[in-house]
Amino acid sequence: MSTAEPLVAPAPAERPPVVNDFSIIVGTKNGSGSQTANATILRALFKMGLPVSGKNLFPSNIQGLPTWYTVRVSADGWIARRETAEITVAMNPATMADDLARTAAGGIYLYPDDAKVQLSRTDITYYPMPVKKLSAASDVDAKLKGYIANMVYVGVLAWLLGIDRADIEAALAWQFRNKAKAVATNMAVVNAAHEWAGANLTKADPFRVERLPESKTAGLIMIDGNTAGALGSVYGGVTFVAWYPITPATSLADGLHDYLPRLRGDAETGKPTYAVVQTEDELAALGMVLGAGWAGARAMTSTSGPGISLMSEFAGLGYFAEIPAVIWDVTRMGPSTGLPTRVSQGDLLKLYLLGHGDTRQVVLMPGDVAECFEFGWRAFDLAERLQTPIFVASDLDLGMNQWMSKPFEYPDQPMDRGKVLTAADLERLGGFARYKDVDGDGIGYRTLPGTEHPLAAYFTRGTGHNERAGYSEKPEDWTRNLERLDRKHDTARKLCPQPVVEQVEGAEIGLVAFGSVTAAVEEARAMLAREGIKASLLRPRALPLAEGVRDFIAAHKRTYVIEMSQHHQLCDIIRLEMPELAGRVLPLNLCDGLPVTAKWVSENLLARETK
Amino acid sequence: MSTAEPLVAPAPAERPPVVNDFSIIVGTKNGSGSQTANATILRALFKMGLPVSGKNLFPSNIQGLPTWYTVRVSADGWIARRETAEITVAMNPATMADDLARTAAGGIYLYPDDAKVQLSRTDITYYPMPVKKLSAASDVDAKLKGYIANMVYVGVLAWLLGIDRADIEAALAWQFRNKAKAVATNMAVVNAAHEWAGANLTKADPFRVERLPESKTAGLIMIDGNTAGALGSVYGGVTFVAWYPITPATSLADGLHDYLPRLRGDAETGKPTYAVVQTEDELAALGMVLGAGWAGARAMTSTSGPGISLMSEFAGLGYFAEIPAVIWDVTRMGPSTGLPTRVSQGDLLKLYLLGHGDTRQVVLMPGDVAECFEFGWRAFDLAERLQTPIFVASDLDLGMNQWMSKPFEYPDQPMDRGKVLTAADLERLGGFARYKDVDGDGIGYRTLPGTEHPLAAYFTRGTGHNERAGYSEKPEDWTRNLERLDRKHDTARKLCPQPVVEQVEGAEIGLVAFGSVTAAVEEARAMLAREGIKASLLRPRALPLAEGVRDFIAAHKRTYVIEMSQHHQLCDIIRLEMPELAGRVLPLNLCDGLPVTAKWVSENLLARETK
Amino acid sequence: MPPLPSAPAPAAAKPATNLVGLTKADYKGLESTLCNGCGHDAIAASIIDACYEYGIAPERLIKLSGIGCSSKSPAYFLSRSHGFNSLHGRMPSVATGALMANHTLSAIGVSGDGDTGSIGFSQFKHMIRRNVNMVYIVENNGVYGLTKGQFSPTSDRGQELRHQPRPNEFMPIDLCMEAIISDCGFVARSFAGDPKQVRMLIKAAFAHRGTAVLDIISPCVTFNNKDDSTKSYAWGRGHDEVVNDPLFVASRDQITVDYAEGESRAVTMHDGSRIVLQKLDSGKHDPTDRAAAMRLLEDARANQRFITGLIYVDQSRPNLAEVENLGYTPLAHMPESKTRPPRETLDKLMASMK
Amino acid sequence: MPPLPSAPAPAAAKPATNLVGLTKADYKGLESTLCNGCGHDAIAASIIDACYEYGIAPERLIKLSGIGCSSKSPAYFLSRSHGFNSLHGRMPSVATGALMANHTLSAIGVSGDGDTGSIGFSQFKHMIRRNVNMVYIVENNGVYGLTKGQFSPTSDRGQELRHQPRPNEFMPIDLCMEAIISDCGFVARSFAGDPKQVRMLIKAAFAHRGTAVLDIISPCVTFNNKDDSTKSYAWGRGHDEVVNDPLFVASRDQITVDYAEGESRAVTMHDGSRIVLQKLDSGKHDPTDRAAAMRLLEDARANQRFITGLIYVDQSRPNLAEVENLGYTPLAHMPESKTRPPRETLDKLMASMK
Ligand SMILES: Cc1ncc(C[n+]2csc(CCOP(=O)(O)OP(=O)(O)O)c2C)c(N)n1
Ligand SMILES: Cc1ncc(C[n+]2csc(CCOP(=O)(O)OP(=O)(O)O)c2C)c(N)n1
Ligand code: SF4
Ligand code: SF4
Ligand SMILES: [Mg+2]
Ligand SMILES: [Mg+2]
Repeated sequence: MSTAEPLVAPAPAERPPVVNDFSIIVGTKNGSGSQTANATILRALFKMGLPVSGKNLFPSNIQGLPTWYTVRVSADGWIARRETAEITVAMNPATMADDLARTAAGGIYLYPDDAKVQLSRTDITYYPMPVKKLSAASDVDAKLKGYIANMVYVGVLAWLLGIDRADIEAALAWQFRNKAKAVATNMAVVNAAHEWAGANLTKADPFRVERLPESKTAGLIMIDGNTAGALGSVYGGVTFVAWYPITPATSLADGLHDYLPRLRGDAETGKPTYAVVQTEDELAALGMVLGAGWAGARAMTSTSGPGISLMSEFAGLGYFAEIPAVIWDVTRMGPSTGLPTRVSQGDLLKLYLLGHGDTRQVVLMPGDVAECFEFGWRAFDLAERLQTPIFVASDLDLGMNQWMSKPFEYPDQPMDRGKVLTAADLERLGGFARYKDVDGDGIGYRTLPGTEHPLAAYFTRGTGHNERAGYSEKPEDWTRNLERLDRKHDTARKLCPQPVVEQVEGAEIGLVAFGSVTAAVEEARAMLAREGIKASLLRPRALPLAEGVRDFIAAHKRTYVIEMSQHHQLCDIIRLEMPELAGRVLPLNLCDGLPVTAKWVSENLLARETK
Repeated sequence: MSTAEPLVAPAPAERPPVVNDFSIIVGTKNGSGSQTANATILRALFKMGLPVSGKNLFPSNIQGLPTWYTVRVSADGWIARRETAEITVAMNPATMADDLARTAAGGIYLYPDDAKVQLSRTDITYYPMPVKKLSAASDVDAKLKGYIANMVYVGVLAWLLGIDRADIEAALAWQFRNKAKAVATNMAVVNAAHEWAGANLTKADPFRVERLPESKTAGLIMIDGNTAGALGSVYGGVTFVAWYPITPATSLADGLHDYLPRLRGDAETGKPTYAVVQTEDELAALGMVLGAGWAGARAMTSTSGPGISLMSEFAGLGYFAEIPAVIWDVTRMGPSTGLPTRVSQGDLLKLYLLGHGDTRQVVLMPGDVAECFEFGWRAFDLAERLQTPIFVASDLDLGMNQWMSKPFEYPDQPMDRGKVLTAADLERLGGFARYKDVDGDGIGYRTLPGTEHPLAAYFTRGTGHNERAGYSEKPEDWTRNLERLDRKHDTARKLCPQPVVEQVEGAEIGLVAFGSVTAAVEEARAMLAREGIKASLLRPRALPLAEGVRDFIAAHKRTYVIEMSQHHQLCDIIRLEMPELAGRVLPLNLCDGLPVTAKWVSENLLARETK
Repeated sequence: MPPLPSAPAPAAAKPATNLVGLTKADYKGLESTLCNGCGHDAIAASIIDACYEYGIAPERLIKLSGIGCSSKSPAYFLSRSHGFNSLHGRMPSVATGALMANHTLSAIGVSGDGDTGSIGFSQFKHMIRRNVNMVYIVENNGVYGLTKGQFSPTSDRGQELRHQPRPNEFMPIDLCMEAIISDCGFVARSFAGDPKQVRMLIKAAFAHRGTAVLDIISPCVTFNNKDDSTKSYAWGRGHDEVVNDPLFVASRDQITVDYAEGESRAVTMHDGSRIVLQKLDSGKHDPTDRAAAMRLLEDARANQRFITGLIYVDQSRPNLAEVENLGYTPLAHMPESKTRPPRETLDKLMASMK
Repeated sequence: MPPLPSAPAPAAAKPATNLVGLTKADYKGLESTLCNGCGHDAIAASIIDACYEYGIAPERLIKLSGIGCSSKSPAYFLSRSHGFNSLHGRMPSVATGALMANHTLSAIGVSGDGDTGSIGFSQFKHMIRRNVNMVYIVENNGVYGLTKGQFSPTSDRGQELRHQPRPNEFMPIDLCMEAIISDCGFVARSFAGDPKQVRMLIKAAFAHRGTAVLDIISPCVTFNNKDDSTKSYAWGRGHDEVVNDPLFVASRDQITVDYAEGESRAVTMHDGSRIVLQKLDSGKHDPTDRAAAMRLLEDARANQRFITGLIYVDQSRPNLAEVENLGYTPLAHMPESKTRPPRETLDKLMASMK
């Protein structure tokens, strides 16, 4: 012990127990290997039947900078970020003091016993941990001592909070994909720490977990949105992926790399039924995806803001040349490099308009990991049906953090490969006109390259063309084509996932949210209800906005759009599409790089409503 | 003569003369050299004191495809495009029949006497021209016979319409920069044709020009917007240009290539005071401009839609890193290649939002060639004052066609080089904080690389930074920075050119227009007035929109925004910024690739107002 | 449109057909809208001839391009093939994607020197590095045609152009050298004014199983055809130094080609066809020797030689489809049964995440 | 932060200063946030040493980068220089613009193999072609560091990485060869583990009046430091074949350098400084011979040799500022009197347009 402070603060008198409702924050250095420890705690609690969520707040750095992991436990099932944590595990010398200052009043503070930190607050319960000693005792390879040290706080926490060690072991087994040796080594440290805590610490705080009489997580899974999106794509029959690495989208491609080989080898031929190309940049990625979509593949890419910027020109081409494609944008903060590890929803307007010269793209907006999966496969059906690029707007919080979910549902429809004419069709029809609106939905028929019929070919270009895909600069041809594209946009409005509405009887105000903000808004509604404020909720799930959005707004005096962007982009899109209702639509936006909390939402809403 | 039709249709009985108010259309093949002939007619009429405008409707092709040139003569001074022309000169075999069909009823039709065309209409006066014969007689080099052939119609038209040959000669002298030989050769053909016409044709139509008692063009100049923009930049003290060729922006760079060497050599050193680099693409162009702006040059680039798309990422960087830059977008139609020779205003929204992740750019919107010049120099003052990229949204019609104008006014203010600290300043201040809002206008102080003071340096990045330009991921730093950027945006709102308003006493409706559409809207107002409809006019000249726009909209029951884009982008921007007035703002947009006409505006407005 | 001059048709002779039963006319494209005499049109004609002679089924070929006069070419040949006029400089990526979706197709890409060497340089180099299976033709005129005459990266040093304030100051890039060091397995240079050589090279390129780069000097009669331009007809005719005159012999052709061993050498392609290189006086170049190919190009650069012929060939590298281990069925045609894993697999996965 | 280990300070010794009167500390940057042992940090240290020894005034230098771990480096040296961490792959254009605005500044660009060879490949090549006057350092680790370990275009064929489903199948690009054929006048390769060579090369590069490309192998200890990776410390130490060990002798240094004619050769730079190349056993490479440089690189490629040293030098090409004929005053500092033509000129122009 390097400080003169007492090891354990005096136990505050008579504090009622706080059971199954608090947050833990672990402060570490990036690259120090605490992920496994944190994920273990998270999953152990989950296995105990407790609703949890886990969020990583990390810097743009590989190793050494401060990083934090928060675990929220909420018997009520709230899983959004909370501003403060009651339980701090301070493993990073660089932030120990700050981490102490930020601990919620009455909270607890765990720290390595050799840490140089002033235990200056008196409203906190302190627990030192013999991290060095216990990890030194482990039989693990010297190189891995640093990593295994993290298991010490897992053990101490387990003792302090009452996390079942059987669940920790199960969580470790899950982590290490049942590699017995790894599980045993880690569990040994957990056990040692647990025993040490039992022998040396006095529990002097009210926080603990209890297995619920009826599990609230039974049957649920836990997963991040990027992996969910990757899985959705795999089940959507993706056949071609072109991508360029970028945080926070990389793990979506990683998911494809993980699952495609496992799920998509051709049993008969032993060959893959897909190809994945890491490109030289994002321009090439979307170029390849469009080439592949044009030639008939289910093709996708994933990226984040900078890549989206670079894809602008190709996105416009895709729109005007009418080529199916799926593009995931896992949004991060700011420009160019920006804050690549901070969340934002600031690309939405950009996506909607991506291209130059009057484009209007189709954007899906998953609100949870199950929708990441669902939109993962559905995006291909929509892309091929609508013959247009489909963007999926996810975000860093949704994409990279762990969320509970019902198990994903297997696609409930066969694939929709859209309007493609075969050689036989051409023989029957005696030809076709690529850009003619035969069915009144704005969507023409296409042929795939390689179709063996002398009338199959057409010429694709972004330039003006007539219905037969012939080059034309005639004003009539151009306007007719644009009008058809607008008609197609309206078709998209109907075909895309419709909004989810929770209408509250007698509610004056409506709330609108999308993406990862949804969790905070749902919790905020409960808070507001406690203040006597009723609020309906609408989750638009796609652009163009469905008709239901208009009805919702018309049905409420004021509708607040809650989102993470500086210029309240979804709010603006709604206003734009419904000018007659624009005055009723109000922004409630935050753009500070962290996931919005329910507290922020409810407080700000209250302030707005009561002033 | 290859047709059996009569050379000259019977003269219609008793038609009143049509003086100084009609349009001419010349149909030729691209690359056949008719530009000189058309420009000569235009300038000769202009020199006669008649208000004119000239527009080239050309294909995306170097040689051989149909192209049209229209000359409008309007004693009243209207210079927008008209839908129809009374006088057709049909020089292109491929379009002769169509050109005849399109000629206004009662109009006239000139054609080479060896043309294979059915002179099928009876409401037209026909004039054959011995083009081959007369050009063969010229002493010009055989290679140039094709070009000189165009002078035949100049001569015949001069005779038919009464264009003064002295003015034609003066126009030719202007064209050929007083090269006597070229003028003489061309004039000889004009004279021969004129004489042939006098001897062989019978004037049987009512169209003619007359020199006005008081010239309406005296003191005016004629120029295209791109040259005007180039000149404005030269007088704005541009020191660095990086650009990549693209129609219709190329002639802006051509203008710089033409005028910089003439106007901007350093008299003392004989060295240029500028550098122009043709880059490998538009990404590099904006990258160089930002690098140069960062290091203290007045740097610019010019491009069109596809280039703008490619500049997205750098534009966002420029916004967040706060670097002065000037970017001209001479808009063309559609996506990627699109219709590169057709006009549109479909990039406006894109420009305003260029970048990803919550950018709001500053966009200047010149409404005529004089403003192209003025904004050409003013853009640099704004860029350096605001430390941000300034976009100038021109369009193909404004940029590439000939417009009359008052002579440009010399800049009325010395250059504003913005907030730059020198070594002496630093010495005095003892340092600086790059991104601190010292003056409350959202604009920080910067230093230029090379400033010889140990405290001069700072680190530029697009990522999060604190006021001292240190890397920071702290939410507070990020939000404080974004709030300052919004404050700066509001400063821009005040510093940028304010709207031009023509408020009409008692007008219920307001019209809003920008760019080349202005000319048509001004004419349409006169037409509407004749129908008893009063309409005020507002020309916003920059984004962000000035406060005056709100006042204007509030002052009218309905405001129509007239523009050339499929998705009425300016209308949407207004609605977006003024949601409370959104319902009063109505789109009146056309997107067919041709300049909007006054007739279209007034007819559509009438239809909307009377239904 | 004025009628085109046409030769009188021989009386009632049935038109000749090729291996796949098509006539030359089946390989035609739309009428060109390029300038009269443009080198690009000569190349389009050679492409038609080569495809006809090689016996390509036009429906099994895709033709792609970027943006430029050159990139308009695909409209002027093979109307029965799917075409894609993409973005300026970005055709390589589009072609890559298309050929991943369907690796059983043949592909011709047409680009310009600006399209390939400026805005598309990175895509060009990376396509080659991936060895995408296509014939990539650069119609190299040393100028930006479609935007009316600016310098391109293959413009000669010292070249002058209208509107350019001073002569070009930069060294032209050598697309063949660039291709070789990016591991291209088929690199040739030719001249639009030598249609036979162009045709032979295109056929040989079809037989190559990877990216084949043809850098074809293609004069721009409107902006860069002055006699002293190395991209002019006059220069080409005056300086063309044929390092080898390739004769393409399809595997099916049983005729013994008449060439003396020692004076010529043959390269056998994967499909059994042969490229017979008739050694000419001017060079004893071995196109299978990478170092020699680089030496040849470096020497040509240093001494301003305009060499044409097959410069380098190496068939050892797998192409991208092989690297990706693609099977018989193109990805585009995989049935749902192969691309949507069965329900049980999802159930199992979900169970594992509980 | 835990205190850094530091050597005990010698009692009251005044720190040494260089030509411009600065101490080594004046060239320091912020504390690195890269991984412990990252090659990039070794290079940053060499940059500090080289700038100090060369006697560069830090205020007269700009440091620029793209995006990547490597591109973070500029924060870790020369805090008294203006820095610009630009966009991924786009630093060359930003540097070009900055050096056009002020051609009197020195410049160091730092990039990564992904930044330069993938997304920035075209800008890299075109910057060289323009001969922008800067020292361009690629911190080449054969991997994408900042995005956690994907293949880069300089990854070895057959290299394996976590998350990559199979070994790398593509040939690594050779940035030195790329530079040479883009007409680079100063091309060197080195190894972060050989700080003396790195330092010497950087100083020599400063003396070059154009783009100087240094391809420095810089191990990524976190993602690509296995012994069989050609970008690892172990490989570098085991295979480094020094073709010449350049000794930079500033023009001001009157000391006669001790080297025997015949065994060494010196290249004299424009500023009178000399690079003395101490010929080593392993090669008799003449770095002024372009063809030889290409041969050397081609041979190294074919035979997996890891050669380091000054590979090519040619000072004959004008740099971009010279091509643009820039005068004494930087464009950024041109006064209004020189950049706004007088009123009369506009009047005259207007009159001519009437
Ligand atoms: C992104 C973008 N920038 C610029 C252009 C304008 N542009 C069209 S073609 C062309 C250059 C063509 O030159 P080259 O590739 O040599 O073809 P050529 O016309 O000479 O055959 C340019 C710059 C464009 N279409 N797109
Ligand atoms: C447009 C864009 N795409 C992707 C990224 C993500 N990204 C950041 S660094 C990097 C690769 C860095 O690799 P390298 O240049 O080799 O540098 P290293 O980290 O290895 O030093 C990538 C892909 C980005 N910042 N911007
Ligand atoms: S401008 Fe040049 S390249 Fe273009 S079509 Fe004409 S001749 Fe060919
Ligand atoms: S990840 Fe690799 S390149 Fe990046 S800092 Fe760590 S060691 Fe260096
Ligand atoms: Mg060209
Ligand atoms: Mg790297």
